[in-house]
Formats: sequence, structure tokens, C-alpha cells
Amino acid sequence: MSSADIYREIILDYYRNPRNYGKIENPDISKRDSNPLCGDELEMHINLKNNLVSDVKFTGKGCAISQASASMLTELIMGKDFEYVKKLTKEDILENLGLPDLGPARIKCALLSLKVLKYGIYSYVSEKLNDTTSADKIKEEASGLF
Amino acid sequence: MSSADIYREIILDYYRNPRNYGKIENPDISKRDSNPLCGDELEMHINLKNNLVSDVKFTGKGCAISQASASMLTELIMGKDFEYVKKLTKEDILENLGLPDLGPARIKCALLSLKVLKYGIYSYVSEKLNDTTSADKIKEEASGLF
Amino acid sequence: MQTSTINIENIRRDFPILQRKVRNNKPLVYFDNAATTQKPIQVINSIHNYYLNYNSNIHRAVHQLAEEATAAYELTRDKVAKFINIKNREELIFVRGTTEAINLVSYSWGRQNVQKGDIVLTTEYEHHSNIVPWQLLTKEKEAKLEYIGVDDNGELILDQLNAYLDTGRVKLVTFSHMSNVLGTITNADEIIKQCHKKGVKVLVDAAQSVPHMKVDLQKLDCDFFAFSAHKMLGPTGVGVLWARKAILENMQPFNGGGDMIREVHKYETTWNDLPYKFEAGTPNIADVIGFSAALDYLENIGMDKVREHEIELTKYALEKMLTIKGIKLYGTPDMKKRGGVISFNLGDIHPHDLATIIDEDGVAIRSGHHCAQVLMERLDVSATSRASFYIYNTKEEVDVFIRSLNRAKELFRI
Amino acid sequence: MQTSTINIENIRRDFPILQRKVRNNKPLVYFDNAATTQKPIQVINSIHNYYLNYNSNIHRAVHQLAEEATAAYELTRDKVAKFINIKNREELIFVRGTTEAINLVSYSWGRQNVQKGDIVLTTEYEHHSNIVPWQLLTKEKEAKLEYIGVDDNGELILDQLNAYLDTGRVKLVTFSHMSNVLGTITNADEIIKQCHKKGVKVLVDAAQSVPHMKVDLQKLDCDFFAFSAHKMLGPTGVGVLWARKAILENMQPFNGGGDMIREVHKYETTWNDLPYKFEAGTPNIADVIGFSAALDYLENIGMDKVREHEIELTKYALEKMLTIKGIKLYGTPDMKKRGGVISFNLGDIHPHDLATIIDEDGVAIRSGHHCAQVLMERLDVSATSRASFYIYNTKEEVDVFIRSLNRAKELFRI
Ligand SMILES: Cc1ncc(COP(=O)(O)O)c(C=O)c1O
Ligand SMILES: Cc1ncc(COP(=O)(O)O)c(C=O)c1O
Repeated sequence: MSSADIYREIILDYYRNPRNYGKIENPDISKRDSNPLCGDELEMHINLKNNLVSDVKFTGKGCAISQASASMLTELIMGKDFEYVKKLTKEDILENLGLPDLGPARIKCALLSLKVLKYGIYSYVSEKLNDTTSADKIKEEASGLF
Repeated sequence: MSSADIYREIILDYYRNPRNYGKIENPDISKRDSNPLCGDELEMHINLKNNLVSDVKFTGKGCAISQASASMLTELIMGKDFEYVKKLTKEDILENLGLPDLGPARIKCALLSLKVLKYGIYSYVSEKLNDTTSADKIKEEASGLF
Repeated sequence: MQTSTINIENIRRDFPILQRKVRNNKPLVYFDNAATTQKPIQVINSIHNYYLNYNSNIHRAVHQLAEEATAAYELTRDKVAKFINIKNREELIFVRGTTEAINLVSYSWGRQNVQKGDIVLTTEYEHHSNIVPWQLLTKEKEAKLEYIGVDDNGELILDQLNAYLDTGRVKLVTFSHMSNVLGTITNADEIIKQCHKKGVKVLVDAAQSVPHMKVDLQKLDCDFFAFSAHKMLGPTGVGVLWARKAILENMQPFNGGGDMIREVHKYETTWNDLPYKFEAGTPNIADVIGFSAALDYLENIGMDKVREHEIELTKYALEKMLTIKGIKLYGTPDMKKRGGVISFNLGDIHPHDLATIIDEDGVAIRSGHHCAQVLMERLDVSATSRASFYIYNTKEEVDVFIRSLNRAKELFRI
Repeated sequence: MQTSTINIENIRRDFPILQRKVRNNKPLVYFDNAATTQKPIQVINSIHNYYLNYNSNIHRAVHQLAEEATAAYELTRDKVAKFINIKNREELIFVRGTTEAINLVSYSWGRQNVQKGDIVLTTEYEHHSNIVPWQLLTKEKEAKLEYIGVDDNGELILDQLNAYLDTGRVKLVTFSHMSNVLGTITNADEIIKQCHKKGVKVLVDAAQSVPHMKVDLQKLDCDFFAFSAHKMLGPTGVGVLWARKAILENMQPFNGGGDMIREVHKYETTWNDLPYKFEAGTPNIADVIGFSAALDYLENIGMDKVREHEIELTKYALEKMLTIKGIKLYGTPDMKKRGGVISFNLGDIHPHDLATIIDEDGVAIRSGHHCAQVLMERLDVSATSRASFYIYNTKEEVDVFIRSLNRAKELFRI
């Protein structure tokens, strides 16, 4: 993909005016991670109600791709069923971003938010729901992202 | 040098029938060293009387060159003035052995005995004669051998 | 120019150095393969090609050269995983060689897990690389280093293993999968079974086995496994440590620096994921990439074929050597239990003198203690001569070697 | 294609990779030299030639290949000694790179000499390689790691050094001779003078200085000195640690194994002479030999010329960059105090995005924390972009880079 394709108006807008930026007090799900290669940081907070995502926020530092990706991800899952959220894939995220063909050097930026989300769900499912079978599967998916 | 030049009758004879092989009880000079590359070992004992070498013996394990060299060295210094012994050089040893042109891989074998001798003299001069200036010079010569 | 198993003529064409003449214009007969092997043109060109076309530091930049170099570097990890049949590529750590791999385990795992009074158990036929790190560790920890003995056939006396295990103090058993002096192939399965029964960890020094026979880590089931690229057609400066993920995750880092961190702050730091946690600093990028080509080369021939070829050559050499009066051979005559390494002494010719003489005939062997002085003490010799074979060696070369041994005898008048 | 000081056209012909086209057929503009430099054909061929003609393990065999390989390997040691002007070649230890060199000092010297309550003093502009090893050491020893601050010009605040020295608890001061992010050249003479007045040892991380300016160790008078071959035209996988003989002789070994021993017995072992005591296992023979050619190449140009060329290029680039609105440059504008490394940010474009965009124009720079997260915290940025120059870079390439920065601005609509 060329830069002109990547840095479209919408990506820049989400980078400069991130939706759902901030924190939730005492969230049901809370996870922070960083990309050791580039130093990008991301923290995500989620509340659940009746198995739906009732609120979601993120904070972070990083490139346009990672921050836009995180912000768009929060919009994608807001109000959604938890089962749907659990099943989100790499491809879903890249499509949602409109960046299906990112090269190997930058795909990690786009997927950091999904990784944080999955590790957050993993902690929630294993610690709060005590469902270790599902949890292990999710952890494996998360660590397989990059 | 070709092997035929190196392994002349006389070298083999000194290898198989080493002169002055053995130990001296309570020698004035006693030193042991080994070549870390090939594992050859050598120990040399010397007695001095009126500044002359009154007795010298060696023990060791190793190749024909190192053992013949050691044995021939003991013969070379027996009865000699200590000043003469102190001044022996690499060239003296190689000439005495009749192997002036040994290659880099084997020259260490030929010089191990001189190294042990010099370190022995070093200890003697510094500890028993308390002559640190001469001692330091001898030590430098020894460590410069290989 | 042929054993029954592989096409040596084709193979030899890939090794330009074998065309070389040494000393007095003699064709090179390279029998020093246990020290390091020669490299096929594919490996040499792969390094060349890297520097000509895509040299770059890896992992942390987005430009094209970095992308290409990173992909090639990581591809080698995948190939190693396949070569020794392990599932998790992140369990593979690139190091300089077997020596560094073992030291890494000693520093990172050993200092955490070996306490005062504990025993680290090694064997009498180890390379110094699998002795000295444990001497340093056990001295620091006031623990003990003990040795499984070697019998007159050059095999380990496994009864002694059980006696040590019964003390309940053994924390690690570490042994060479194939002796670099005797060629003995260790009964690794048995040792590992006994150790794991008691929950004792096992390190396998595979420096001499992985290059010469098929090794399947899912079957071997050890805990740590180390080998060197340069002994299996690969470049110098590359080695591999494998260890189980669960163990690596609980180990302290070894070297600190770039690449092995997640976040560095002034007073605290977190570690990167495996395997990077153990790969501090700029790695030996070019040579890791070059190692890929070596693995491809060996896969192409097939490790079973490599082993068969060496058995045939070793048998041939042993038979011929036995006809030389005054020769003493070390190690077992049972070909199933040994690799293509032959240690010997000839009359009272010191190995150093022997090596010098046959070098004149173009034959390169090794002489000395082979970094195995403990074994030399056990064998009650100060040194041996060692001929070791690889895929490009031929029976004709063995014949040259035998003729040269006879010349040495004449020179020494025995 | 010319600065006033060196003949770049001739130099560029020696670097085949510079003819390469990247991305959409754009000529490569390689400005990532602080990460690793490209290699001249002389270096590439020297490695090639080693493997084609005299590959062998070293130090312990008598055959001709071993003799030749040993001589070539040891020749590099002599050349390094000459290059940094030291008297005793046995004070030079070959390692994998700067990172391993610093870890060696931390493990071998540090664990012996740093005790509870002691201070190791580093700086805020260090590479992780000169922070993490000391974090590991001071944590183990319950000692403290402290930092000399960086002022707004990107220079060290040396008053803080004296305050720390006055505590009497400082055992080691360790700093980068040239910052890999800011390009600042440290006032090493002053630091070393102050430290030695109080008997405090000094380690100089010369990874970024030795490649880019003349360094004379007899003048510098530090105690430990480390650098990497791959940052100065040499192969990956080779670095150098220098330390004073008296210090090395009293240090415990680092890695244990072959080559570093004198005599190994079951329960006690003695060490080899310097430098071998610290070179355990088969070293990276081919690449140490290749490093010779890199040293020759730089000697041929002359390090003063290298420095002049970089100053001219850096000046030129800084002037052009300052005309770009919204650019923020880090580090001192005083060319006498800086090398050819330029860190910057452009508007709100994240360095990663910037690097991706200009990579499309063939320009390879680095973006991120540059293994200097402590400095990023100090600068209050998460990352910077970094362009770094070497002998083969030209003003024309700087022009391409500048045009590319302007394109990035347009894409980001700033
Ligand atoms: C059995 C064994 N272990 C360890 C080593 C050390 O390997 P390296 O020198 O590549 O670190 C060797 C070879 O020298 C070996 O034969
Ligand atoms: C100042 C500085 N120190 C240390 C290092 C680490 O060098 P290496 O990765 O070669 O070990 C680098 C380069 O990455 C550096 O720039």
C-alpha cells in the first residue's frame, strides 16, 4: 500500500481527534501493553453490561496507524455483544481500518489495539469468569498476532 | 622445514632417551608450565652454586620437539654461568635444536622449555635475589616468547 | 569417489576449498570436521548476497532493507525449528555457538536454580564448554560438579547416573550427545528418562550430533539443547540454544541491552517476549541468514544419508587403520554407537608430531586434547590424534591418510 | 557528488548496495548508518575469500588451513591495536558487539567490584546496552544505578558527576562517547580526569565514536572501551572490548569453555593468558578476519577526513532542515560537539509514519526510541526520527531526503 492510501483523511482525523480517548474508573476489563520494537503504548478500558460492551475507552502514544486503529476499534465494539468482540480477527481490524494490505513493518502498529483487547479479554475470562479453556484459546490468539 | 628435517635421528633420540630427565629435591629454581593450546607440560628444576648451574633436571609430557628441546636445553646450561643462562634467546634455542626455521604452529613447542626456564629465573631473581628490575625484564622476555 | 548413499562428486563440486592445494602442492584432505566443517558455495553466496543487496539492522526499522533483513533472519529460525522438529519457534535463541549457549543456561537458569550443596552432573567425555561453565557456577554457589565415568569402550557408565540421582541433590544433568573425541553416541533417551522420573533437568550438548545425524527434539524430550552452525556447513559466529518455553519464561535474562527489553525506565525495566529476551544487541545477522542455506543443504541430502555415508567411511577407515601395527584406537567398535570421529595414537609418535607430518601430505587432522582434558586424564594420555569426516569426504581420501600414517611411522623409525 | 574532503565517487563504487533500487524503483538513500553501516566490496570479498580458501578453526591445530586462519584472525587484533592506538594487543578481546562487551565487564568486573550501596553512574543519553546490564548488576548487588542528566542542548550536566563522585560510593562511570540519538560528543577527557582523581573506573561506549572520528586510547586514558565492527564498515557479529591489562588480569572469566583455559581438571581449572581468557569457544573467525578489511578501508581514507566529511554533510542537512516549517531538531547546533546523527520530529507526524512515507522515496532512516527510552522520557517524546550519515553519503542524497520530508508534510496536510 502506498502512503497516500494509508494516510487518508479519515486515518489522520482519528489520529488527531481520537474517539473514545480516555479512561474508565474501575472498568471490568483493563489492559495496557506496548510494542517493544517501536515503543507504542496502549491502554484499553471496557465495561460490560448484560454481556454487551456498555463503555470502552483507550489512551496511548504512538503512530497514526496504531492510534487510529485503537480508536476505530473502540467504535467497532461499543454496544456489541461480548461473544462478537471475543471473535474479532486480524482481518476484521485491517478491514475496519481500510488497510487490508499493510506490509510487515507496519502491520504490528495496526494490530496492537487488537492484541491489547485480546489480552484484556483473556484476563477477564480467566480471572473473573474462571473459564480457563476459552481463556487459553484467546491468549494463544493474542500471542499469535505478532 | 620438512618433517624429514625436523625429525632427524638426534631429535628422536633426545625424545626417546631424554638426558637430565627427573627432579631435584629442594632445587633453587623450580618452575612448571603448560602450553594451553596443545596441553604440553614441562617442569624444570635447577640448582646453582657459585653462580654456576650445578644441576638441572626436567620432567614433562609432550611432542618430540618440546621434549627434545627441553632435554637439549638442560645440557646447554649445565655448568654454565648464571648470567649466560639469563641471556639465552629464542634463536639460541632453535639453533641448539638444529631447527632454525620452524613454522608458527610448532615454534611454541620448541620454545616451551625456554619459557619455563625464564619464568623460573624470574621467580628466583625477584624472590630470592630481590632484584625486581632484572626480574621484570626477564618476565617480559618470557611472556614475549609466545 | 562414491559411497553407496550419496553422490559425493556432486557434493564436492559445491565446496570450492576442496580444490585447493596445500603445502607442497598436495590436494587438501580435510579431516578436521569435528572442529569446523567447510562451507558449500550456497552458504558462502548467501552471506555475499546479503551484504551486496540487503544489509541492514533488523527488527526496529520500517525501511525496505530492514524489512528484508528481518524476514531473512527470522526465516532461519523457522528452518531451525523444522530441522530439529520443534513446535515453538520462539523457543530458539541465536547465540555465537554451543559454548555461549551453555554459558547462557549456566548464568540465567543455573544461578537461579542451583543452590548450595546441589549437584550438577556432567560426564568424563565432555568438551571444556560443558565443564568450565559448571565449574564457575558450582564454585559460586558452593554446589558440586560431579562426573559420570567412561568405561573402556568409551561409553558412559550409566549406573553412576542413578547413584547420583538417588542423592536427591542433582539439579541438572548435562552431557554431550556425541563425544567429540571418541565419537560415542550417548544413550540420551535413557538418561533423560531417568532424570525426568526424578524431575531433574537435562541439557544436551548437540554440537557433534545435530551435524551428523537426524535429531528429533519432540522425541528426545530434553530441556536444553545447544549446537553450533559452523560445525554443520554454516558460518562461524552462530549457534542455537533451544529450551522449553516454560523454562525460558521463568529465566532471568543473560545479557542486557537493545532488543531484549519491552520498556526501559531509569530504575526498572521489563523484558521482551521470547526469544528476543535472550538476544541482546545487534545479532550476527549476516551469518544467521547464511545458516539458512546450510540447513537447506543438509535437508536436501537428508540427515539419514549423511549418517549412512559417515558410517560407511568410518568403517572403511577403521578397518584400514587396524592393519597399521602399533596403532591404538579409542572408542567403541560398534558403529551403531559411534559417529565419524576417530581418535587414535600411533606408536610413541606424539599427536602433534603426527599432525605435522601428515599435514605435509595435505591431510588436515586435529591433534591434542580436543578441549577434553578430563577425558585425556581418564584415558591416561596427554593427547590423541583425531580424524573426523563429513559429507564431502571419500574413501580415496582415507587411502591418502593411511599412506601418510605409514610415512610417519617410517620417519619415526617404528 | 563531492564534499571538499574525500572522493565520494570512488568510495561509492566500492559499495555495491548503493546501486540498488528500492520500493518503486527509487535509488537507495541510506541514512541509517548509526544502526549499521554498509560494507565495501573489500570487506565482503575478504569474508568470501576466507570461506573459499582457508576456512578452519583456529589456535589449536597444526595443519595449513588452521595456520592461515589463525594468522589472519590475529592480524585483525594487531590492526585494531593500531587503529585505536594501544600498546598491548593482548588487551583486546573479540566479542559479538558493544552490547556483549559491556555485559562482559558487568559480569566479570562488576560482580567482583560493585558491592551493596555502591553507585554505578551512567547518563540519560545512553543506549539500552549501557543501562540494562547495570540495572541487572546493581539489582543483584543491592547497589544503585544513577544518571548524569542531559541539558536542553543535549549535553551532559557535568556538575552532577562531581556531586556523585563526592559521595565516595561511585565504583564506575560509564557513558557513550557519542550519543546515538543526539549525536552529542561527550566531553570524555573531563569525565575521565575527574573520575581518576577519585580512583573511579571509567567505561567508554564507543559504538558511535570510533566509526566516525579519530580516537586515541593512549590519550583518552579510560579503563574499558567498547565498540562494534558492524557500525564501521565491518561484518555483523564482531565487537571489541579493550581494557587495561592489570584490570583484565584480575577479572574473573566471563564465559567458560574451549580456548579460555590453561588446564582443565575435574575440580579445578586454570585460565589461559590474555586475551584468550575472555574468548571462550569458537569465535566468529570469518567476520573477525573480514573486519581487517574494514579497518584498512578507514585507515586509507583517514579518520580525520571521515569526520570532516560528516561535519560538512551534517551542516548542510541541518541548514536545509531548518527551512522546513514545523521541524523540531534535537541536540546541539555546535558542530564541534556533535557527529553526523540528526534526530528530529516534523509537526505531529509520528516518526514511524514519517519513516514509512520517506521509505517510499528510497530514503532509509530510523524511527522510534533508538534503544534510548530513558532519553525519550527526558526529551518528553515517545520517539524521534533519525538520519545518520557515513562516508558514502552525499549532499544530493540530503536533497532527496529534504524533498521527501516535504512530501510527508503534504500527505499529513501540515
Ligand atoms: C561436543 C562439543 N561441545 C561444545 C563445543 C563448542 O562449540 P563452539 O566452539 O562452537 O562453541 C564443541 C566444539 O568445539 C564440541 O565438539
Ligand atoms: C551508543 C551505542 N551503544 C551500544 C550500541 C549497541 O551495539 P551492538 O548492537 O552492536 O551491540 C549501539 C548501537 O546499537 C549504540 O549506538
